[in-house]
Amino acid sequence: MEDKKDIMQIIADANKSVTTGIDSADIEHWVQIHIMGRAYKVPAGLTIMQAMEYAGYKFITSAGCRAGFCGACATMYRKKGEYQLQTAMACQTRVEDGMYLVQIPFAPAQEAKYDVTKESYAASTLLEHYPEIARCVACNTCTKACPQDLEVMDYIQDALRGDYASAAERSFDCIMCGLCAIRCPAEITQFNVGMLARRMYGRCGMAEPEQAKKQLAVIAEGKYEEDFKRLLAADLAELQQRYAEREREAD
Amino acid sequence: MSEVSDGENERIGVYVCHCGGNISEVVDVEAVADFARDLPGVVLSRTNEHMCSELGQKQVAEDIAEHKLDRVVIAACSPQFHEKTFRTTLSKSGLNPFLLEMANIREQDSWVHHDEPEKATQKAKDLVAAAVAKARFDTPLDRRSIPIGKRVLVIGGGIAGIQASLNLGDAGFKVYLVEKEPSIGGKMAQLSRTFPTEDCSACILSPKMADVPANPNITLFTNSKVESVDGYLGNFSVKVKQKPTFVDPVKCLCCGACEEVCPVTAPDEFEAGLAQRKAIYVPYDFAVPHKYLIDEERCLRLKRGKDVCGLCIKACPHDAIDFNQKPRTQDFTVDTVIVATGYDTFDATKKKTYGYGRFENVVTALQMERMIVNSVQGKPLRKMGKRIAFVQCVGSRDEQVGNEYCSRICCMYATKMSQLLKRSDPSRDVYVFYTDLRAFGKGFEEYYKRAQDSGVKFVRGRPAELFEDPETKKILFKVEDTLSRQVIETEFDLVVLSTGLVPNPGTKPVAEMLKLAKSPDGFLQEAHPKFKPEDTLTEGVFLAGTVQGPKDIPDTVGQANAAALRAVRLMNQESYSMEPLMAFVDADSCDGCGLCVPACPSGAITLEAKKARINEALCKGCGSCTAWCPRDALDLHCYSNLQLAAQIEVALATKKKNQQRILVFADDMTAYRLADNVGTARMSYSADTRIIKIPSGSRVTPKLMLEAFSKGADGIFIGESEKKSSSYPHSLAEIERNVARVKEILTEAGIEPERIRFSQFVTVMLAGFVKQMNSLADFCAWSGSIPASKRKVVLKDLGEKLFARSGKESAQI
Amino acid sequence: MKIPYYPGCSLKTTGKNLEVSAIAAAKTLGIEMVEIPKWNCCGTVFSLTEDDLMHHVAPVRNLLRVQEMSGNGSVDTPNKMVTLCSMCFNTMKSAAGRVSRNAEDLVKINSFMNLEEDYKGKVQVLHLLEIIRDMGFDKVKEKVSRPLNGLSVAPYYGCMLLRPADIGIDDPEDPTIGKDLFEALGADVVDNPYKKVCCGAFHTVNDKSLVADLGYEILTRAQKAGGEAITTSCPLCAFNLDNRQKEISAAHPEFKQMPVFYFSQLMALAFGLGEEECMFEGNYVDPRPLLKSKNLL
Amino acid sequence: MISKTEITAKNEAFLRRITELSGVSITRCEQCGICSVACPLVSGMDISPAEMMRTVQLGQEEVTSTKTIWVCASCFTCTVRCPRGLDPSKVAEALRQIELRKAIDYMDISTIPAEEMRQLPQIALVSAFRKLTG
Repeated sequence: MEDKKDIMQIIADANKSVTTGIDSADIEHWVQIHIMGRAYKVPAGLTIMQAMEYAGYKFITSAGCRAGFCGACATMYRKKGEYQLQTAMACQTRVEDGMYLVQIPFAPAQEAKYDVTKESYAASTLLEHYPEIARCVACNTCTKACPQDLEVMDYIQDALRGDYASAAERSFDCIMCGLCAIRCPAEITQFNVGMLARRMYGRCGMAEPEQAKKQLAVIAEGKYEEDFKRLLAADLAELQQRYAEREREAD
Repeated sequence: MSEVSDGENERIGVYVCHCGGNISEVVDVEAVADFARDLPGVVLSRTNEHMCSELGQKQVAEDIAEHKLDRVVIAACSPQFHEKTFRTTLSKSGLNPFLLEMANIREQDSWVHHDEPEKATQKAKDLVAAAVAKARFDTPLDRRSIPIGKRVLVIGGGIAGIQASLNLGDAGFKVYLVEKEPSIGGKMAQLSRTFPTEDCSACILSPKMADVPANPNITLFTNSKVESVDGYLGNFSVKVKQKPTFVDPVKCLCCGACEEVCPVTAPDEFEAGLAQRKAIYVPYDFAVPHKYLIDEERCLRLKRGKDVCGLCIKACPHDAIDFNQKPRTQDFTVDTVIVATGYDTFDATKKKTYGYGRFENVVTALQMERMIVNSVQGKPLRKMGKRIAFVQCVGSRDEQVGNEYCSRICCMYATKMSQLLKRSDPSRDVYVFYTDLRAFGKGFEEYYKRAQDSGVKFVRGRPAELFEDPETKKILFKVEDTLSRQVIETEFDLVVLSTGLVPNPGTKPVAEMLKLAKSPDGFLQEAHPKFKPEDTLTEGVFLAGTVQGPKDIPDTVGQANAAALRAVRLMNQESYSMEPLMAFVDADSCDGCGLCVPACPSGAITLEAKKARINEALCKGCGSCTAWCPRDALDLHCYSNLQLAAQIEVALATKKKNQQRILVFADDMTAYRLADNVGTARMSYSADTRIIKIPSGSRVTPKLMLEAFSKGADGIFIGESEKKSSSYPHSLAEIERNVARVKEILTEAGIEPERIRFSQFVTVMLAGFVKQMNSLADFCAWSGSIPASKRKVVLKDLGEKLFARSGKESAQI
Repeated sequence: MKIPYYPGCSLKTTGKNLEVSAIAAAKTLGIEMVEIPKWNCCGTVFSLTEDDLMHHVAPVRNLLRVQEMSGNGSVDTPNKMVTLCSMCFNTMKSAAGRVSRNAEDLVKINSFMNLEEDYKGKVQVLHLLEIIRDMGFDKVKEKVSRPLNGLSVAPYYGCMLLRPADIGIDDPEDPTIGKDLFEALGADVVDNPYKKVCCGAFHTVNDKSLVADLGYEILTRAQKAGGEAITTSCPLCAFNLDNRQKEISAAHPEFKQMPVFYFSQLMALAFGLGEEECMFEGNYVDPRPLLKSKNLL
Repeated sequence: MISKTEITAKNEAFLRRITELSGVSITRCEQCGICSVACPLVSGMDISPAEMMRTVQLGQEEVTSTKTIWVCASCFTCTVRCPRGLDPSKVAEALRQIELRKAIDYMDISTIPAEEMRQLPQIALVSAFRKLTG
């Protein structure tokens, strides 16, 4: 009996909330979140990614730019008392008390094999590579899932009827996080469809931009030949130094 | 009839029955009796082991004598079992039998709330209190009496009308027989043989036809229409319009000279359009009356003017042609009416997939009847070919054409004709494509076997669509033999569509004049499918033959005989006595607005000297007129305004805080009996319900409903007979209207309109009843109690709310 | 008349000739078809199971767009919409019917869509042919400048315009709307006993031979009845009856190919509109030789 | 060989399930066979539509493995012809749904030849996927 109680106690302890990190006294506001079902107390105001790291998770993948551009840190969560399943980028969303969350490391999806230079610029091309877009039920779940606030369902509809221009424009800001595809009841990989649409549109639908033409001409003239040569000849130390000193846009 | 009781100074005896434990094991009967003792007007209250026993009845009789009781309330089983018993007890004791009330504390209390004895006892008290309250306003009533004579109108001169007329004429009754066609005889005259005996139809019918004009008691109007019928049992005034035939029937000797010269031809109706006749013609060889007549629609002279044609005038050796004839109208009075307007055959062109009218080798069964008759007589109407198919259920059992019912006769007439065809030429291939072969009558199954013996092939499956071969004109179709599961693709020389029976369009105006209801199949509805199949809900009007529904000749004749007997049963009494359940008018309150007049479906209300007057012979006692009266001047005996208001009030009086009460108004015919059946089945539903019996849901006026809400009702349920089996088929619309108004007013007052509900029932919908009761009770519990402030406003400006709009309507009347 | 117009996916691709000719022909009759913004695929088939609401979301979303248009004054036919494709028509009308009859479904779909405006269940779905019929075929006759005299047309209705009976625009067993229209255009109309028979619909994707068999029956019956061309209002029927003539010819070498018109192409032709509006080049079996032989081109 | 079949509570449950799913009063089918001969696709079926209705009446789940339910194109010819006002096309859909909801697809959308894909109208694909994939 005594032994049994101990075992139960051990199990109970193992399931208790874990609080790690800095001295709790220093932090004014705390929230409780659940990461993969386990409760953690974390400081309020952190992003999901920061909170997970605070709780002791280490990101060896699913963390990229940390600035909301790369789409690597896809997350799903539910807020306290809400039935809706929310989607977001972990680096861009702040934790709230009672949040249940999980990281989505990868949205499994096979990218079709195609050669944009050889594909026909016809409505059927998208269907040929991604016939499942004809399974769209217009439920709009993808749009609700998109952390970039894209009109995902609408660009899939554009794709279905072969409207490359609209599909490309509507999907332009896609960061390929895959959350739409994870949520899609028709099992469409929207982000891949959008990619193909943009590629086709860029190649066949858009007029060639003037500045690109000019720049290509400049390159062809050999203006950058010298620079390339120098870079190729540089050793690691020089490359590291140059990288550190490069011109950067402000964050 | 006496005036309504004032509800004061009554001496009421209350008896609470144990029912051998059926009640007393759940309900504390002593407590109920104690409670009743203190109710206003009650002078004594007893319990008894078995109220219905000799002893129980004797107790009541003794108390009436000893304690000078003038009202009796029995709290026991459902009134459907012993109300009659106790009414007799009262009669024998010198009390008017209508001074009895019963509280149903068994079927509607102890048997449904067996798990909640406390609530059951409370409910019993409330039910007794309601019965006592109602009894206080009971008035002594007499059954109504109407004088009745021996004259009868028979509408329709087919075999049903002929049979009924001959019966009545032979029995010495004065018969007026009205037929719209130029000859009596109806559809039977056109048939080849009758199944299963294979008598020649014309041979057995023609003597009966001849008997009609020979009968001194029968006045025959052919080529005539009933223009109007007004009045009621014992006093129907009838107007008949007879079309001119333009041939003097006395002078015409039927020599046929006129017909020979007539230049106009028309499709011959008697030959189902397969032959031609002239514009002047005799309907057929054995027509009665057998005289020439001129077809108004076709005659050149009648259509184009008197200078045209006129060949028949010149040809007639007897000077019988008379183009000056005018329509004649006849008025007379009868005591009863027999409607025998028969049927029509289904219009096969409506079944478009079968191509009738488009394909020359698709004919109807009636056409085949004529083809058979004519080929037997050696003058075939058209070619039949060697391969003949009968397709069953054309226009019957087919919701795609709106006819759900089975026409009953098609299986057998196809069985008959198919074997006549096969026997007359065994080299023919004759097929019958059917779904179910219904050989239900005497000798029918044997007859079906004979057809099978003769070589007719019966295939269980119906074609979906017929195709015509454009070159050979043969008819091609596919059919699944559903027994072997094979799809047969085949070709025929001739396809016969076994068309079903549909209501005769000529019945419609007659039904409207006589206020007869239709059953869902469109045929006229009988008063009771089992016990009154010839009666209608209009007293003194009877149905004979296919007007009531498809039937074969023996059934038609049987019903015609029965209808005649039902009419005789009434007419042989000098007067007719009716239950006192009927409306009455408080002449002081009536301002003659007339709103009630069109509201009565029986036409029982008239305005006389700016006051509503109830025709007692016509009133059926539904009470729906009461809701139309803005001044409560219209009222109903046995269920008066005062009585219902009192019942409602006391049923709610004992309600405590945090309790709820659902008032259930149950129509006598169905919902009340259904509630009894639920009790008999020992099912249970919310004990917060209090059932109040009414003749029909339309008796519950919006005012009564709103009073109930103002006095504490949390929900109201109205249960009504399903329309098709109701004595008051109009009531549903009235209930809908009343409930809609109440809902509006409740909504305005901020009360959930879902608190009032109504439903149609049949007496076997036990689970449905329970579900509805609980659903309303749950809703009321969930919504919580209605605040007093809201209850107060529902009655405010009620007259205006209910009658503002109707007031305008009345101005137009 | 300015009415919201729902094109449907195929009208932007394989059925472009239906869209272009119909919009032009309707314009001639004074009907301006205003394309619904941000419409989505209707699903093309109405989901027939009682418990499935998901597949009604797509059509209801389009109905909501129509409701929005009715509110913002961009059209003058409140709560009405027109379709050209028979399948879209059937799906949209069936869905509109279901949610208007069933308040609970409507609430569920609205709350699922979770948009600012709820669909109120009032939009009426029409097919262009219905609108034309209601205007009166006399009005059509008035606009005819090049009567289709001598052209024998066999109207083909298919399923989605006629069935189920409460959705169809004409008597499901005896439709006449096509006959009335083409007679008004001056054509000789022949009756094809197979005018209501299914073309095989989506089986064209995975069972070409089934569709070719049905197409063979439908087309040869029309030819037997004297038809030189048949008509349709559905891009799927058109594909199955027109493009699949290749497969029919392969299976039946004696089969003579025949043109398949959209009803609207014949209207545009009879109204004297140009080749750009008629878009005959979009048809698989080129109808121009036939039309030229009748002096209609 | 004559096959023997039992009728049990399981059959009743299957009938009830299909009745609920289709909304059709399947027990009312009177086996007139009109649906079978109305059906334009009956020649490609292994059992007739009327037999499908009968099999469901008897609650025999084997009906879900017939070809018939997949051949039905929901053309509604049976719907407008059934004299009992029933809708066999809805019953077929319910039976398809039973299979599709088990994630059993009747067609493999990845096997459509590219050449076909280039010609087919979208409605063909959308409707085929709706009817034949889950």
